Amino acid sequence: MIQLFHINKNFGGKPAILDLNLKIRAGEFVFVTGPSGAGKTTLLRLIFGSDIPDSGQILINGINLSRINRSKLTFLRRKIGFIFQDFRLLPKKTVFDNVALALEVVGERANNIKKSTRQTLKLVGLAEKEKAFPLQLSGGEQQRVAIARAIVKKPLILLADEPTGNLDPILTQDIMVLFRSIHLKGTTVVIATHNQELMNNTALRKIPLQKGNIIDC
Amino acid sequence: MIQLFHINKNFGGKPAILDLNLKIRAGEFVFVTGPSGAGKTTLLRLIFGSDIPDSGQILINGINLSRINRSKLTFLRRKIGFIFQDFRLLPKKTVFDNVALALEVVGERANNIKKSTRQTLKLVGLAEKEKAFPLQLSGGEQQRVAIARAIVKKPLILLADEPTGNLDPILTQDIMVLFRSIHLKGTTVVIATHNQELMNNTALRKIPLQKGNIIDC
Amino acid sequence: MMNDSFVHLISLGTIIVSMLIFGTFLLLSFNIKTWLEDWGHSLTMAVYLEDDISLTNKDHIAAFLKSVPSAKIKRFISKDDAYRDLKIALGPHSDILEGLPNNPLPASFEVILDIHEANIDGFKKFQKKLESYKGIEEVQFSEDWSRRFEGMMNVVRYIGFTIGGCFCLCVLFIITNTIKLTLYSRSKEIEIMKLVGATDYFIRVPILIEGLIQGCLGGLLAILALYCGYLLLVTKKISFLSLAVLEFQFLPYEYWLSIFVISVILGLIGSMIAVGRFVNL
Amino acid sequence: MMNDSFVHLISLGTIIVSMLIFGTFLLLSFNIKTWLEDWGHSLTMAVYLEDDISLTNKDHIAAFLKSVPSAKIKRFISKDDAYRDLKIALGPHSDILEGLPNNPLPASFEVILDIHEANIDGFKKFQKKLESYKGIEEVQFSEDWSRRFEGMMNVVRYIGFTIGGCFCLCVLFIITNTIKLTLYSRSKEIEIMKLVGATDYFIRVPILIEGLIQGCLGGLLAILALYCGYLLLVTKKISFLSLAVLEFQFLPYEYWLSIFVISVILGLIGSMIAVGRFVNL
Ligand SMILES: Nc1ncnc2c1ncn2[C@@H]1O[C@H](COP(=O)(O)OP(=O)(O)OP(=O)(O)O)[C@@H](O)[C@H]1O
Ligand SMILES: Nc1ncnc2c1ncn2[C@@H]1O[C@H](COP(=O)(O)OP(=O)(O)OP(=O)(O)O)[C@@H](O)[C@H]1O
Ligand SMILES: [Mg+2]
Ligand SMILES: [Mg+2]
Repeated sequence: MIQLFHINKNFGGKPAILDLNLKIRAGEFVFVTGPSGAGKTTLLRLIFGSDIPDSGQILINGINLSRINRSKLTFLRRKIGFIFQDFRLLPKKTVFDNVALALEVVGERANNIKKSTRQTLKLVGLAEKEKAFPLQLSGGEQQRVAIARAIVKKPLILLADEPTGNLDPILTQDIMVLFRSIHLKGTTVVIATHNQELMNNTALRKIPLQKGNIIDC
Repeated sequence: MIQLFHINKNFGGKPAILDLNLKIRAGEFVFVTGPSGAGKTTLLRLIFGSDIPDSGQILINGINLSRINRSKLTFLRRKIGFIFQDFRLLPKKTVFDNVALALEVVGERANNIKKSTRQTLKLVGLAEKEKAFPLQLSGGEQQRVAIARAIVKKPLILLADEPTGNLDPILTQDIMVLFRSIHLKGTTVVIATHNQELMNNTALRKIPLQKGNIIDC
Repeated sequence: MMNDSFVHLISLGTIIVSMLIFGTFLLLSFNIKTWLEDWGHSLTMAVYLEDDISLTNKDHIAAFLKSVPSAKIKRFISKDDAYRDLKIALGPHSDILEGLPNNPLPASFEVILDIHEANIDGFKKFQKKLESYKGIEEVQFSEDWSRRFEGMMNVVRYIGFTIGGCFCLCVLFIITNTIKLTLYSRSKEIEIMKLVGATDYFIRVPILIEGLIQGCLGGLLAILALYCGYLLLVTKKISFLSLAVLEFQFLPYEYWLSIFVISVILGLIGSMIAVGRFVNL
Repeated sequence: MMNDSFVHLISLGTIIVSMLIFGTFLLLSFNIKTWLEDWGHSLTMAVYLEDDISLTNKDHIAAFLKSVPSAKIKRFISKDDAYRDLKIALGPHSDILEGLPNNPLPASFEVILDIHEANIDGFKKFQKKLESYKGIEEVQFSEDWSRRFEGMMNVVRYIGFTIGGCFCLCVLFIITNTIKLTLYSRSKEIEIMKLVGATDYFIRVPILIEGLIQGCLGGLLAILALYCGYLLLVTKKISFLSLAVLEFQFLPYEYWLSIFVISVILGLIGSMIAVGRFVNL
């Protein structure tokens, strides 16, 4: 369960998040929408603990982010998968190693790492690219590596920031199906996106952000 | 005028562009479409001269890319605006300096640089962000800086690689209007995109790529 | 990938070169120290012989002197030699010698004593033992340099330590900075690894091991290069300049072992300092 | 931005420290060379005076000796002093002096000649001029060290040049590598600038200017640091060790000017070499 109470976040005096209250239930699937600069990425970063709010409290599964130290935060993050808007792949590691890293840091056994990584790469359609380096991939391929790295560890919470910006409509649907299946296994999924197609034909909750706050539509 | 004759480009034995013949007339406005990994970026890079084909000839306004040296290529590039899929902004320069750079390298006068840069930033809706650094911007804002840098020098050819992947539908329409107005002033525009919305309601030519070649639809 | 090995090679090269500079300084100061000590710690002793000494006794004395490791007979000065030496020394006033009935000067052995380890007591004993030999008139030490020398050696040692310490700091600075720069070019990667959930430990350990390996390799190669340079220098010196006044020695093993150890420690400390900047923040 | 100044500070620091090491080496070798030369190039001359010399004439001679820049009166040895010296020198055999009617030794000036620039002819002239003074019995030079000394100085100079050259190369290596690393962390930016249409010239010039400025600054600060270190060392030496046998000099201006020039050149060459790697490819 993700809870935000009266969150404020300013950058150089300008508010990116403004007195935001939000509750996402465990196992929910929500979209965060809004125009460019609305604060979607900032919201996800706050939930991930990589940005610290100027004021307000954030609870993740009952844990108050402002009350835990760096090493506890690291352990909390291992349960969260984050698909970054700019991918954040390691340029000197292969696709396989980039995805496997998410399992290596938690000390998973080498056997399991190999199996899970291969499986996940197959899910996003990159089985053949496992030995390539990120800079040798197309934009959409890089994005799928980022997706694979976030879901390979079967996170409790999946935060996806514009996960289909570089994907064609068919792949977008495939990835959406993938997210739904992960969701069905119990993961809380939060997707920040502009993509109307992604949200078509779903009755899932949408959180429309504007200037750092939720607007009533 | 952009002409490609029997272009082949392999990466590690696998073809990214396969025997491609293409002619884009001066002043034309075309879309390059196709699934992820189809070769859209590679095609644009070949036209830009930052990738060299394994075989075949590319003519840009009658100049054969395989016959010119590095410094001539630099001068040719100054007439081409490229919006990179991954933005390629200079992280240590401000938004203003990133955009102004495109004019500085051609030795434009300081006055003109200031005026043109400000104007272009206003066009993409970033007038207020000119002093920010790229890493302080949202994904969509970064993308618009990349767009501004490509169009500020009023290029003869504009190559845009997925220029709206991080933009919301309204901004996407704004940018599309911008491209159309540039096109009306005589610039050849080539846009590689998955975005159906971008291509809706237009009778413009679409070049559907698949596995490195044009398919007949 | 290639880029990474480029960075590794550069920091390895920097370690090698830095340790080479440090080693060269050590080599030079070690040799200068040795030369000074040899010069300062050698005491000249004159063993004056009676005029009527028998050849056997003279040989006995010579044999005894040769048997003492720290003593070396520089030359034997016969009565005539001594007379000639004095005449030369007196220069234009040698006429004063002409007033003398016959040559009053005794023959003597000029002996160089190495007082590296020995102490004053040891020499007194040595002198007593010598004087017990038949045919010796007197044993005399030359002016005592050791006190004046001690002062100078202190200066030299002081300068050496100060500058050696500064060199160590400089080398640490250079190595740390190089490692910092290599990590700086990887700081984005480190950040990403932390975002993915890597502990500090997970990031630190490989970097420290890298620093350790680079320190080891760098130290070894620096010593090797130093030795090659030494050989080249010594060989060239002998072939070019026939006159080799000073013997140029290589560092004894304690020294080059310490170069190695210092290199390893610097590699490790360097990466520890550097890693602190990028992992903790 | 902050990160960039961090990189600049590191390469500036590396230049300073490298040049400091080089400067220290220069300072040491300059002083050692000076000491050796002072020792080797000083010739002792004895100016023996007639027994019945008038005080005026003696003063004239002293005044003349003082007026010659390359000569320095070490001490005046009176007849009595000379007698005592000889007695001490003869040691147990001083009884030979007792056979003499009265003190036959003359008084003398002991003069140290600096033969740095002078040649044999100059000294012959000097000797002639001296001997023309009234009251001088004879002028005598001590044993001639210069030939043996020349050989040793060649060795020292040879070692100094070789090692100095190696140091220069090492410093060049370190500086080049540091600049390479700083450019490596900016190689993506350089690539982007080229994609935007920047000429090599446009990219190169600022980097070269940067190297030049860093070389200038680094050289200046290194010389300053060296001078501070020198002052500290000299002050401490004087206060700690009352016995200052050797005079420790700072580098004359040609030397530290050359440190500056070398630093500037290294900064420039370093960035030229480094830039080649990233701009041309
Ligand atoms: N580190 C930062 N420093 C300064 N300003 C920032 C920083 N990060 C974000 N901002 C600003 O905060 C606002 C919200 O940014 P955010 O990245 O959350 O937007 P977003 O909703 O993700 O937009 P997009 O859809 O374009 O990615 C933007 O105006 C942005 O410029
Ligand atoms: N430098 C490279 N080295 C190796 N393979 C490459 C390289 N660049 C591109 N490729 C491969 O070539 C194919 C085409 O890539 P390209 O970037 O042109 O695709 P794209 O059409 O732009 O896809 P997307 O829509 O995902 O950006 C991909 O399979 C990619 O993995
Ligand atoms: Mg965003
Ligand atoms: Mg692409």
